[in-house]
Order: sequence, then C-alpha cells, then structure tokens
Amino acid sequence: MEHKIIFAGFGGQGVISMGTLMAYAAMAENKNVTFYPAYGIAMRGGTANCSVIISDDPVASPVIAFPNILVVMNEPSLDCFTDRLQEGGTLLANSSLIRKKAARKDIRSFYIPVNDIAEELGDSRMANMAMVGSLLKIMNTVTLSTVFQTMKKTFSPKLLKVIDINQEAMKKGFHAVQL
Amino acid sequence: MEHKIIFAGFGGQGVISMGTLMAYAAMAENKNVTFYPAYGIAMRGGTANCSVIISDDPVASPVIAFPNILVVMNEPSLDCFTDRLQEGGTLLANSSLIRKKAARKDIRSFYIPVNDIAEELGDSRMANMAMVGSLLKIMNTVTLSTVFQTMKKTFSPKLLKVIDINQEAMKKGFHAVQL
Amino acid sequence: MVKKGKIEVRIEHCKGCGLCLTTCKLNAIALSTADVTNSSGYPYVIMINENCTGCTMCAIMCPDQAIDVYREQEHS
Amino acid sequence: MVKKGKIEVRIEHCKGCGLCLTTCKLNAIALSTADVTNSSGYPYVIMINENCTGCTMCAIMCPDQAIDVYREQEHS
Amino acid sequence: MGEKQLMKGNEAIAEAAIRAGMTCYFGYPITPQNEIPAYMAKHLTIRGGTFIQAESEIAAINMVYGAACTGARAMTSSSSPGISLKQEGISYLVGARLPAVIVNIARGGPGLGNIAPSQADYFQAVKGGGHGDYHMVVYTPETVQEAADLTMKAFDVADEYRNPVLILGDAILGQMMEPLVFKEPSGKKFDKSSWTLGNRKGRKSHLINSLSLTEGVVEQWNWELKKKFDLMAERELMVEEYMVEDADVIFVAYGTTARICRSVVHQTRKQGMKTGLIRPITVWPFPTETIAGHAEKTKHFFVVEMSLGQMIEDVRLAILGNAKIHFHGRPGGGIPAEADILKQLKAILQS
Amino acid sequence: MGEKQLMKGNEAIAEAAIRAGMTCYFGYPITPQNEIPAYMAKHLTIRGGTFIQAESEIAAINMVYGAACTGARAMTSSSSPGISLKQEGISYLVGARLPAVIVNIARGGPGLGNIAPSQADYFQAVKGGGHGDYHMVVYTPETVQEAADLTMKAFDVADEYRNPVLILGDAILGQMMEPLVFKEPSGKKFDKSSWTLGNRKGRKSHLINSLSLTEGVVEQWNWELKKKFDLMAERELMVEEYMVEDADVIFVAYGTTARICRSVVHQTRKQGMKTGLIRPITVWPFPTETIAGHAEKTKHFFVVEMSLGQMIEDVRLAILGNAKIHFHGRPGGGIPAEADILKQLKAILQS
Amino acid sequence: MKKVYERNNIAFDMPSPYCPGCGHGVIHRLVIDAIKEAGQEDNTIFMAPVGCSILAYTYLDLDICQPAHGRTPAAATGIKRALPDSLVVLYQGDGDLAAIGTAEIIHAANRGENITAIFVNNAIYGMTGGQMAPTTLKGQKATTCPFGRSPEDGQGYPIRVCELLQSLGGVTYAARTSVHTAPNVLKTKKAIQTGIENQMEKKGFSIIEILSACPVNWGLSPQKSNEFIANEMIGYFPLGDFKKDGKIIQRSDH
Amino acid sequence: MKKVYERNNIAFDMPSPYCPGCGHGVIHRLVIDAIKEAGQEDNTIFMAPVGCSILAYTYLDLDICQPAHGRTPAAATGIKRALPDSLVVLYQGDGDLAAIGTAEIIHAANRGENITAIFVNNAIYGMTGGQMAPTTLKGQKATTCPFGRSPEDGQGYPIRVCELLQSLGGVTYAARTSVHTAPNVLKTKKAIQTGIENQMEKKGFSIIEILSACPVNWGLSPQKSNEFIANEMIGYFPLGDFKKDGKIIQRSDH
Ligand SMILES: Cc1ncc(C[n+]2csc(CCOP(=O)(O)OP(=O)(O)O)c2C)c(N)n1
Ligand SMILES: Cc1ncc(C[n+]2csc(CCOP(=O)(O)OP(=O)(O)O)c2C)c(N)n1
Ligand code: SF4
Ligand code: SF4
Ligand code: SF4
Ligand code: SF4
Ligand code: SF4
Ligand code: SF4
Ligand SMILES: [Mg+2]
Ligand SMILES: [Mg+2]
Repeated sequence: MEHKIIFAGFGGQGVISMGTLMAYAAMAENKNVTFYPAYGIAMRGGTANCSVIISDDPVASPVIAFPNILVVMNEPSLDCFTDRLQEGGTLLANSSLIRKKAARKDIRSFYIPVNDIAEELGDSRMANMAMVGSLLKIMNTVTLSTVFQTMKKTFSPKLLKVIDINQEAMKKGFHAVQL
Repeated sequence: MEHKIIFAGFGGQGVISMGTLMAYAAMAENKNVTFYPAYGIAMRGGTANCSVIISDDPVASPVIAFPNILVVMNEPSLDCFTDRLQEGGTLLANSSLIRKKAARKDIRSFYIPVNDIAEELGDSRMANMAMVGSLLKIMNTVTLSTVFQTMKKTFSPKLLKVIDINQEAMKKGFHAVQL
Repeated sequence: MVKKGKIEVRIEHCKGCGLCLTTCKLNAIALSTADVTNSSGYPYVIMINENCTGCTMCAIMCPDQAIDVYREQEHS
Repeated sequence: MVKKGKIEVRIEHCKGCGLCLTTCKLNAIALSTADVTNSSGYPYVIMINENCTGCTMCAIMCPDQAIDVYREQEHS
Repeated sequence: MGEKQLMKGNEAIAEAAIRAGMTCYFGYPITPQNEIPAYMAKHLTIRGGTFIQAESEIAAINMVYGAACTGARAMTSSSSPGISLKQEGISYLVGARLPAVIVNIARGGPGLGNIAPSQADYFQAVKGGGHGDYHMVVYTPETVQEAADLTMKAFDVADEYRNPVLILGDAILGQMMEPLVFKEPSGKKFDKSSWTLGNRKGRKSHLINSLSLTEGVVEQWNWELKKKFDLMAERELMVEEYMVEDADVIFVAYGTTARICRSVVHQTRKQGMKTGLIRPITVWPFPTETIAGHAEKTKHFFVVEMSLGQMIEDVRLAILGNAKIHFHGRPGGGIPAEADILKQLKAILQS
Repeated sequence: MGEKQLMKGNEAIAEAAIRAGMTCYFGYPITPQNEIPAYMAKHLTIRGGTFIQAESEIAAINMVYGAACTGARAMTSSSSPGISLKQEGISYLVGARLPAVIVNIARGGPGLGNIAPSQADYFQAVKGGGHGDYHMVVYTPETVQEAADLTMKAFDVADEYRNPVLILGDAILGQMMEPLVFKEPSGKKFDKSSWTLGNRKGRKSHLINSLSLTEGVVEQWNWELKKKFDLMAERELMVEEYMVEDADVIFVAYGTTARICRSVVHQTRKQGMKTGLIRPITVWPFPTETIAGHAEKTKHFFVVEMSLGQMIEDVRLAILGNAKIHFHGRPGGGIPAEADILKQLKAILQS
Repeated sequence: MKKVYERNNIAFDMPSPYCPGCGHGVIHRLVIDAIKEAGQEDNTIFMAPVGCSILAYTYLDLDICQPAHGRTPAAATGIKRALPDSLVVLYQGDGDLAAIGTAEIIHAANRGENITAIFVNNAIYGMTGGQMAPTTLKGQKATTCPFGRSPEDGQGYPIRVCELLQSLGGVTYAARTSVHTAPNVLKTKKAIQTGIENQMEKKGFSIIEILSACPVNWGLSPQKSNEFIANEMIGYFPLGDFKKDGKIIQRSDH
Repeated sequence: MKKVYERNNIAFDMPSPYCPGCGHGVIHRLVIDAIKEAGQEDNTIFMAPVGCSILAYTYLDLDICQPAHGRTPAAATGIKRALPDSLVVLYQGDGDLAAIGTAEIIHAANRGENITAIFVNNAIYGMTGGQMAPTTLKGQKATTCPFGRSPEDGQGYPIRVCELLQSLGGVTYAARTSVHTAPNVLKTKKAIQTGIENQMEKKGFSIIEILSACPVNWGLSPQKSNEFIANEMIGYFPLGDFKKDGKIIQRSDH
C-alpha cells in the first residue's frame, strides 16, 4: 500500500493543515509517512500545496512527481496538477469552486462541494476538513476515529475550541462520497 | 657550480640591494639564478635577510636551508645564521661591527671591515657595496665588470648619480680580500 | 469644471490588493466579489460609478501597473 | 622643593625609539651612540645628568615598558 | 523513550541540538533551512540558551568560534551559498582546535541556483572547501529520525576531538516531516578546563589561536592534527550495508538518494533481482574498506547522487578498478527518479 | 621578444595580466601576494586601468563579477584565507558564466597559519571549495617565467569558456625573483557582445544571473555547464613529462615541489638512478591518462606535496592500483628537503 | 478621452512578480519611470539583489546583473568602473543592504561610487519568509524574533541607514521616502529622479531609502500594511532628505 | 627612593613585539593597566585581531582569543553571550575593524554587545607592509596608493569610525584619543578605563579609537611619526568624546 497524495489550493484554504492532519493520523496508525510542503518563494502570495506519502514500506523520496491521489481545492490547482496524476489515480476536487471537470478519462474523479458543505455548518473555513473526510472514505486506510484522536493531540488550544465543528465537517465530507 | 648565498644584517644596511645586485649580475652572465627575500613580518623592525642562488643547473627551491656562502653585516646576524652554514662553506663578516669570530672551525671565514672601508670613502652607506666586492673576489663566478654594467642598468636615476662611489667601494672591497 | 475620466483595468494583471481603492477620493472603484476572480484566482478592480475624474491616483498606487487612466481633454 | 628622581632602563627591552626623550622636559636622558647597542642591536636610553625628578613621563611614553621610575619620598 | 512525533528535519535537528546541550546558536536566514533559526529563536531562548540572528553567515561562524572558546556547545546552520561563506571560519575552527557543529541543508547550485535539494556540496564537505589541510566528520542523515540522532552524536564527536563536525543534509531532509522519537543524549561529559577561555582564577593563561610565525610551529600543529584526523578516520566511520551479501549490483548512495536507492532495492528484490545498498552515514571518514570488501564478489556498483558525480570519486578510490562503476546523477536540484534508476539498472544487469 | 628581466613571481603575474589586456583588478592585502596589488596600484592605473583596494576579499571577487559582466578582463588575487572567503563568489562566477582570473599565492594553514609556502589548497582549487557542481582550469606555474606565461593564457581560457580560471602558486613562487622574458600576448579576440551588459542600443536586454526558481532550469544549466567542463577537460590539459621513458620511479609534483623533484631527478640520474617527473601544469584538468599510461611499465610513483597529501588522491585515481604510490609531504608551510626525498627514494629503489 | 496614465513598457506585459500589495511593485515602476524619463533605457544596468526583488529580471526589460546576497554595491562598483558612462542602479532590500551587505554599501558609499542605490526598507526578510531584518521595529514580530524585537535583549536596534551613511564623504544624496500613499509615491519618484540625475552629473553616491510594505510577512492586509508604515515606521524612520549635494540636511539620533 | 612607575606584569618580561616607537606597545600597556586596576586580570578575555597586534599573545599574560581578520566583534559576541560576566576586550586595527570587519563592528555595536573595543587607528595596514587603510589620510602615500590617497579618484574618504558608529542605538560610549604625547597617553588611559567600567556596569558597547603611529610603514622616525599625528591626523580625526552614556557629544561632518 502506498498513497502519494498532493493537496493543492489557495493560500488560506487550509491545504497545509489537511496534509499535516493526514500525516499525523497515518503516523498514529503506525504507517510510514512523509509530509513535504512547498516552501520558499513558492509559498508566497496565492497558492499552496503539499505532498503526503503514506506507505507500508519506508518511503523513498517524499517529493511526489506523480501522485496517485490529487486533492484540489480550486480551479488553478486543478489546471496545474491534473496532468501529473498517475494513470488510474484518484482526483478529489472542490466542486464548490471548481466549475469544470478534469479532461482525463484514465482517472477516478470525485467532485465534492466542500465549501457548500462547510457553509451548511456556518463556517466556510471548514471546507478543508470536509475534504479530509471525503479523502478518508476514498482512501480507506486511516480511520475517521484515528483522525479525531489526532486532532485532539495536535490542535492548538485555540483550535481545540472549535474541534467539534471540524469533526462535524469531516463526517459530512466522509458521507458525501459514494463509492 | 651552485652558490647558495644568504645575506643578513640590519635594516638599513642595504642587505636586499646586495642580494638583488648579485642576482641581476648573475642573470647577465646567463646563470640560473633565484632571489628570495625575507618577507612579511620578518621584514619589520630590526633585521633583514635574503637568499640568492646562482647555479649552472636550474634551481630547485630558492629557499636556502643551508647556505654555502653566508654574508653577515652585523653581530646578531652572525649569531643567527652561522650554524646553518654548510660544512666547508664560506663566511663573510663585517668586522667593522662584528667584534667576535665565528666559533666553527669547519668553514672558511673572511672578516672584512667594510664599514671602515666605506668611511674611508666618506660614506658609511657604501659598506654593502664593499662587501659585494669582497664577495665577488671570493666567489670568482661573476666578474666585477658585469656587476658594474648591471648597476648602470638597474640603478634608479637617483642612485646613478652616486654610481662612482659605489663602484669605488666595490673595488676596495674586492681588493681587501686576500685569497 | 471637473473633468470626466475613466480607468481601464488589466484584469489578468490585477491582484485584488485593493490599494487603488484607498486612493480614490471619489469612490469610483471597487473589488469584484470573491467568487468573481481572474484566472489566477484574484478578485479584480471594477468601476462602480461615473465619478471618475481621471486623477490617476489609483494608477500611481497600483503595484502591478494594472490600471491605465483616461481623461477628457480641454478643447483647444 | 623639587624632588630627586631616577630611572632604571631595561637595556635589553629598549629599542632606542627615542620617544621617552621627547617627553623629558629636563633633558635628563639620551640615547647611547650607534655603536653601543644592546644584544638586539638597538641603542638604548641612558641618564645623562642628575636633573631627573621622577616625573614618570618618559615611562608613560615608552612603548616597551623599558623604564622604571624612582622618586625621593617626603619624610612623614 | 520519548514519544513519537511528526517533525520537519530542520526542526528535529534544532530540537536534538538543544537536547544535546547546545546553548549557543548563531545563524543567518537562508532557504531551505529557515526552520532551524526560527526554532531556536523560539525554543532555545525560552530554555535559557543564546540565539542570535547574525548579520551574515560569516559573523555567525565567527560567533560560533567565540562561543566555542568558552567551552559552550555551539552551532550554526545554513545552506550552500552560506556554507561557502563559512569556509574561512571552518578552517579557523580546525586550526584553533575548536569543537562546533555546522549544518548544511544543501540546495541547487552553483551560484544562487535554486532552493531544491542537492548533494553537490559533497566535495566541499569532505575534501575541504576551506584552505589548508583539514578534515571534519561529515554525517549524512537519511531520515528525520537519523537527523536528530546524528545531531546529538555530532556534539559529542566535536567535543571529543576538538574539531568541527558537519551535518550534510539537503532540502528534502530539512523540509520533510517524518515521525521520530528523540533518544536520550549520551550524557558524556568533556572536561574542557585545560583550554577554554574565561574564569581564569590563578591558572596559566589560555590561548585560542591558529597562527604562528615561528618556523616549523604550524607544521608541527599540522602533524598533530593529522594524528587526530587519523584517529577520527579509524573510529568514527559509520556505514550501513543493506542486502549486499548476495548482490549482483550494489548501490552506493547517502542521504536522500540512499532512500531512493533503498526503495529501488525493495522493488527489484521483489522481482528477483539481486540488488543491495551501501550507505555511507559518514562520508568523511568514507567507508572505503567496506566498499572495497565487496568489490571482489560484486561486479557492479551503482552510484546515485544529486550532483554531476562527486562521491563517485571516493567510490572509485575504494574499488580501484576491481569492479564496474555506474552512475546516475542529477545536478542543480534535480531528484533522481526511481523509474530512471530502474531502467539503467536493468541495462546493467542485461549487459 | 622582450628583454630578460629579474622579477618577483607576484610582479610577473601582475605585469603579464596587464599585458594580456586585463583592465580591472580588485584585491585586498594579504601576505605573501601583496606585490600584486601594489604593482597594480602603480602600473595598472598609469596604464589607464582600474585598480581598487577593495574593503575585503568578498568585495573584491564581487567587483570582479561586476566588471566581468561588462566584458572587461578582470582579475583578483589573494592567499589562502582570502581565497576561502571568495568561494561563494567563485561559485557565482561559474553559475553566471563569467570569465575571470583568480590568483591564489597559497600559504600555510589551516586557519591563519603562517605566510610560508603551501600546497594545501589543492582540494579547494580542484574539487571546488564553493558549493555546487563546478570546475575551473587550475594552472600551477613552476617558475616566474611560467607564472607570466600562464597568466596570459588564463585570460584567453577564461574568455573562451566564460568561466573563471585559477592560478595556484605559493609563497615561493610569489616572492622569488627569477629571470623572465615576457612573451607577446596571444592577441585572440573574443566577441562578448551577445551577453555583456551595458550599451544596449536596440538589442534585447541581457541578464547575468545564476538563479532560477522554475523547476528544472538550474538542472538544465548544469547539464550545459557539464558539457563545457568536459570540453575544458579535453582541451586544456597541460602536463610535462620529464625523463619518464625509462624511469623506475616517477615523481608526480607540481609548482614548487616539481622544482625540487626535478632537482632530485638531476642528481639521481647523475648517480645512475632512473628517475623521472610528471608535472601537471594544469591540476584541473588532471593528467590522469598521462599518469595511467606509465603505470604499466613504471612500478613506483612518488608524489611530493607541500601538504598532508591531496593531489595523491588524483594520482591514485589515475593509477588504480597498477603501481605503487609513495608519498612525501610537509604541511603547514614546511618545504620538502631534497635530502629527505632522496633518502626515501633510495629506500624505494632498494625495496 | 486621452490616455493620461499608461503602463511603462520597460516592464514586460505581466503583473509584477510580487505578492498582492507589495511595495516592490510600485517601486519598480517608479524606477523604470525615472529611467525612461531620463532616456536611459538602453544605457541602464539594473543591479538586482538577493531578496524578493531578485525576480526583477522576470519583469523588467533592462540589462540586469544579479550578484551575491549583499554584494550588489561591490558588483556595481566593478561595472561602473568598467563602464563609467552607463547608468548603474542598485536595488537592495534591508537584509541585503543593511545586514550581510553592510560593509559593501558603506565602502561603495564612502568611495563615492557614482551610482544610485534604491534601498527598499520593508522591515523584514521577505524572500526567506519573514525573518527579522536590521530595520525591523522594536516590538515587531518576525519568525526569528517571535516575541517581538527587543533591542534591550541584544537583538539590536532598528538601523537607520540614511543616518548611518550620511557621515561618509562619498555620499552626495541620501533621502528617505515611502510608498504608502499616492502623494508619498510621487515624492519617492522625485527622490529617485534626483538620485539618477546626480549620477548622470557624476556627483557620486546617492541612496534613496524607501519604506515599503510586505503584507504577506507582516501578516497584514495591503491596506493595513500601509497604515503600519504611516503609524509605526515613519515615527522611527523619519522621511525627508538627509544629505543633499553633499550637505547634511537632517539627523535623527538615539 | 621609591619606585613610582613599574612595568605591568600582565606583560611577559620582554619588550613589546612591535617595531621601535610603535603605538601598539603603549596602547597594550594602557589596556593592561586598566585591566589590572579594575582587578580583572583573571576575568579578562582579550580579543586579538589580525594585524600587527596579533602578536599580543606573545606579550600579554591574559586569556586570548584570536579570530579571523575583521571578525573579532563577532567572535567577541559569541564569547560574551556565553560568559556574560567576563570582561571582553576587543583590540582591532583600522584594516581589521574599518575595512574587512565593517559589518561585524557595526552590528556588534548596534546590538549593544556589552564589550569594550580598542580601535587602533594608525592609518595604514601595518602587518602586511603598508597598504592603504580605510583611515589613510588624503594625500598620504601607501603601497596601494603610491601617488597619495585621492578620494576624488575613487579611493575613498578616510573613514571616521567614531562618527560612523555614533548613530547606532547600542553604542554607549565612543571616544577618540591619541598616544602621540604623554598627556594624550594619560587621556587615552582614562578613556579605556571608562570603556571598561561601562562594561562592568553592563552599559553596552564602548569604543575607544586611538590614533597611533606606525613609524616603519609611514617611513618616518618615531618622533616624526608622533608629529604626523599632531599635525596631520588630529585635524581630520578630532579627539574627544563622541558619545557618552548613550548621548551624542560632538560630531564632525563632510
Ligand atoms: C549568502 C546568502 N545568504 C542568505 C541567503 C538567503 N536570502 C535570500 S533573500 C534574503 C534576504 C531577503 O530580505 P531583504 O534583503 O530584506 O529583501 P526582501 O525580500 O525583504 O525584499 C536572504 C537572507 C542567500 N541567498 N545567500
Ligand atoms: C582574510 C584575510 N585577509 C587578509 C589578511 C592579511 N592581513 C593581515 S593583517 C591585515 C591588516 C592589518 O592592518 P590593520 O588592521 O590596520 O592592523 P595594523 O597591522 O595596522 O595594526 C591584513 C589585510 C588576512 N590575514 N586574512
Ligand atoms: S483615476 Fe482617480 S478618480 Fe478615477 S478611479 Fe482612479 S483614483 Fe478614482
Ligand atoms: S492596486 Fe492594482 S493590483 Fe491592486 S487592486 Fe488596484 S488595480 Fe488591482
Ligand atoms: S622621570 Fe621625568 S625627569 Fe626623569 S627622565 Fe623620565 S621624563 Fe625625565
Ligand atoms: S621610549 Fe622606551 S624603547 Fe624607546 S628609547 Fe625610550 S626607553 Fe627605549
Ligand atoms: S514576501 Fe513581502 S516583500 Fe516579498 S513579494 Fe511578498 S509582500 Fe513583497
Ligand atoms: S609595522 Fe607599524 S603597526 Fe606594525 S609593529 Fe611595526 S610600527 Fe607597529
Ligand atoms: Mg526586506
Ligand atoms: Mg592599521
């Protein structure tokens, strides 16, 4: 088992949090895991992305040339990364902000309106958590409850106060996906 | 034929001029020649020395560990360098300022009162030239006339004005030595 | 008499920083809403009324040279 | 009343720079002649009369700490 | 044993240094190692140590020089161009026999290059980028865990030999998060009172210095340094041999490229190809004998580097013509792809 | 042909540079190369060129960087610690593809060391003291005459490849006076208009730069640099073989130590011992093949260096175990004595 | 209607390579406006620093030289000495100029190199992600002074570069301006023009220090960033001329 | 008679390692006198520069640290931060401090490092044999300005270090003195004492710039050298306090 996931979106969409949360949770399940952020000037201004590898074997390079899972939170990210997705790979796209569909036919695609899900909960910043929920469902490697526990451990005091709504969003995202 | 000569004395005694003059003259006679000065902090304050190698073969290192000719213009230099003179080597000492004799018996020693010679000419700064004269006589490799020609070529305009007295001193030094 | 003016915004060059807005004393411009963005995902500047006098202040302030300014000329 | 003083020169430490001489208002000191040198070849400072008052100026000026100064003490 | 944590390599190095008793850190910002000074600014100061953002890399290495004079455990970190600027300082540390830890989280060069991972500072690290005859132990961690472990060790080794130690990573090691557990520091004590400056109290004065204008003295120091280097070479070698016993092809790679080669070994072993990996953990001292020992039975060595080929010279020196050496390298921030290595490997095996 | 003159190596280098059309010199004082800036201050300025005593070695190399951007022939010189400080700048020159000549009149290290001659900056010079993958042609003149000749050549080679060139001497070469005759400079013209800055007049803008943050660009530059290095390696090698044909023992030495070995060859040949000398004139590119070519019939190679042994690695790489390699080295400013070499030689011949 | 403001085509047809609201964009434009108005497009060599504005080459259609971090004044010296009639414009950030490059700027200034230095003081290391700069204000937070800069705790005082350089003989012009409002942008342009005229008249070294926002690393919106300049920075970094035609105009002391 | 002046036994029983009449010798003695009178012999770390006074270690019986050329202020920072209660005395020449080490001295001063810097301004590079220093006077000859220093020809103005540093927040004390006459030697001692007291009272950075002769490289006798200080140097490098207890006392401008 080896998941090579790229998360991408706008700065402010919580892309890095998605990645680190997944990495922490995978660690808690004793997987081999690496997290690799975009850094330096690439982090500046508009966009953000990070790479997470979750594997049974030790991870070679944490840099993902060709992901088998791609999570995109906005349209520029879809445009930028879709070509790199492996044949047969999985795309998760935030259909609240991404109006078009990926052109490729050799991949599995899921369009989840995570901003809408989040707004239903009254906080559009929860879109990323909803997306994590969807991802968990699709990956079927890390459980929702592990992620919940991880959140308790890793969230800052400020975030802990809003942990419930985070988890709620995640659950909604989880159930939004039909496999 | 290989002469490895160390010239040593006080700063101001014209030790470097002696060395360069010999080197120029040897070059004029198409010998292989190297000149190596003391440099850096060793040049500062009191003392000065330089090394000249004149040889039929190409010169290896211009640094002389063990000279076969040692020219000393004052007593501290005698004390400092005499031990390094090769067995059978030649010592030329300025007996005007050096009152003692070298302790070694395995060397040829010449004591020449070059300051006195120079003062006879009315200019104590000519002591070094007198010493060069003595050296030429003892070495018997470079001729007095070559040195005279060299002086014409290499002396600065200021020095050229006093070339005669320089040459006079040299001649006196030359004749002061009895072989 | 106050002259009439207008601006042209290079939408693809605008980064939605909003600095031009702060200089427009006549409130002639505003940013598009968050869901109306250029292809880099930035909201951009639009004229929201006819107040513009072509004073060029907004253009002077723009870090991205996204604004050109036009002004009615006196007839000579 | 002017006090009497004297200096002691560490001959081997003196470099004959002559700076002490320039400070001695009483001309109590001078350099040895060029042919009288210490073992490093430097002329050195000598007292040339009884003028010294032990004012310490020469020692203060000496870059080589070659001078110690002595002065007559008041009897108390 | 501590708890498992997820940390960036840079942060792991910083935390490990603090745990190892480093009290003085001096650095200047440069990507991709900025998390080290940032971590120090926050955590070292709170824990009573000294953090200074120096005015430059040169100031930083000289601050390290000063702090080391007092016996404090001192460290600096930078990335390639900044490490080039520290070369005079490193040579001085060796010359003055001062312990210190220097971290290079290398990036693509030459010049300003980029901020991608690179192994093109190998020569600089192991042959001496600075002037004069010198060596340092150079650790090349492969994982975040090892980065932490070797950082702790580096301080002991620096103190033991009174010599700087280099940790050579790359942007991947520095930026990657991986699980790790901090080990206990060795707790080894080093009596430095015979040479440190300050608090003199009646003893003879001490001198930290690398100059002598007296003939022969610097040469003598060098002969003494050589003895120390020989001892370091003898005792501080670290190398991992992985599935080499029956290997037809042995990879030689360190750090990030070792991870990649290890993965290729995994894959190929599953396919029945007999591959193995020799991973220098110290690149100085270099595991010359380890490699030489395999050069009789194994016919192919495959060196993989993120450079135009630097360590390969040391591999050649080990093998001395007794086996074939193959090379895959990517310079300027390129990362070797498993697929490319695999392809080249198959060509080798078929030849 | 010019007249025979007696000159210091430092002065000969300075004068040769001026004759080769160097118009911009930037340096910072350091013994034993001070005669170079002093000469420039006097003679370059009178002849219309630019001399600046920079505020530091780092400023000097970056002034060279700037002047080179305009197409001017530019040079800097220093000695070991100062050269260490220039490592970032050298890496930049390579990265930005700028021609320049750098002179290292090396002294004893590590650290401040002393001002005696040394060859312990060999690794720094040939393996790259700076960061990233790069090479420079490194000339190692043996005599004052050769120092002048190679200096002139260095400017042509720098321009030809748009790459810095290093002249590696030592305190002996710099301080020694020897007779020399200045040759005519080659007069080769290099059209630099396709890349130099300034006087734009309608053409496209030019950029001198070593950074790109676009993935793959710096890697691509490196592959292009590699091609250039390969070409330099192929075409710029200079080596002297002296009495090697029938030799039982071949010395390998460069610069000052080559002089010493040559003298030993002389003496021993007179005594009927068959000795010879291979003298790399460029140490990068290194005469690997030349040496390898003799490793079949000659059983003993004797490397002499003023260091703990650095070039010996390149000799080992050439010989690959096919002959015995012996070593005599003196670090920290020590000069190998003919007598000591002779003694060791005799032991070799008797074994 | 007539076009009364149009983009300067010394810049390529693209937005500036900087973050939204970044002062570098405005300052770039002012520099190329001044160059254009002086008719020096084909005679200018633009010296890019190592800092965010290293990206100038992607934006500006000028001959550009990009030297090592902090060493721009040294490289500019080399260029200007080799080509005395070219217009050499330095562009440096506060880390580049006032930290690692301290020696180089001081000595280029002191030699009176006939060049024009544009010094962008944004009180932070932008490119490397928000570390403390030599000009970071007292109490201001950055990744390497997470508790706020504290000079009393040995983190150094914010350095006033104009005041530091004004005592040097080679400096003919030193001025501090800001780009946080349109009127200040216009004043900045004037100052840059003066700096460039000085060079064309061979008057020696000019420096224009410009207070400039880094919204991303200050963690403020572009608007709030410009308010920060108005309310916090100018109090410590007073605007105006510090030296003109080689004469001291004003000072500010600790 | 009573001994009223005796040698300071912090110096080993030998002459100073410097040329006849060199100012370094006097200044060394003043420094060790001040250290001794403050009772700090066993608590002092003396930071030797790279310059003639690198030889201090052969002469002074103190703990001594000898860092790289120009980097003494950085190394001193490292030492002082690690051992805040030690007395750290920097000793630097003009090449060391005002050329290669410009950045280091400025930033150590600006951080207010609690150290005392003795800055020996002899307007020349002594150790390397007489090259132009940042403080070489206009018209003064040196091996690298054989026709006399000419600021107008781009060789730079003689840098006034006290004036340059006085604007920095971390500087508590900056004074210029001279050792060309006995009364000035005594004033210099006072200034050094002030610098050391400041440090013991944790007041921050003190610098004492001392005009000092280099007879050998000036090509003058020791006496003539001191006259050169009186007649040429002081006119350009005015003596006195420039900053005291953090307050500006005097200035001198171009
Ligand atoms: C020798 C060296 N040290 C450090 C760096 C990393 N670095 C790149 S830009 C920069 C400073 C950026 O700050 P500033 O000069 O203020 O420019 P800004 O980005 O704020 O405009 C640093 C430290 C480098 N590239 N080279
Ligand atoms: C990196 C480096 N550059 C240059 C030198 C050579 N060097 C030694 S001392 C010195 C300067 C001496 O002048 P100064 O600092 O004024 O001291 P002084 O001898 O006049 O007291 C220089 C340039 C060096 N040792 N290291
Ligand atoms: S030109 Fe003036 S009035 Fe028109 S939009 Fe711009 S700022 Fe407003
Ligand atoms: S200032 Fe320019 S970039 Fe910013 S919002 Fe206005 S037009 Fe857009
Ligand atoms: S102590 Fe005073 S009076 Fe006596 S010799 Fe010295 S200076 Fe002259
Ligand atoms: S000042 Fe000192 S060294 Fe100089 S002459 Fe007087 S006693 Fe001798
Ligand atoms: S990081 Fe700051 S200085 Fe750099 S481009 Fe962004 S806003 Fe501008
Ligand atoms: S060279 Fe000058 S500074 Fe150095 S010891 Fe001699 S007189 Fe003093
Ligand atoms: Mg900045
Ligand atoms: Mg000096």
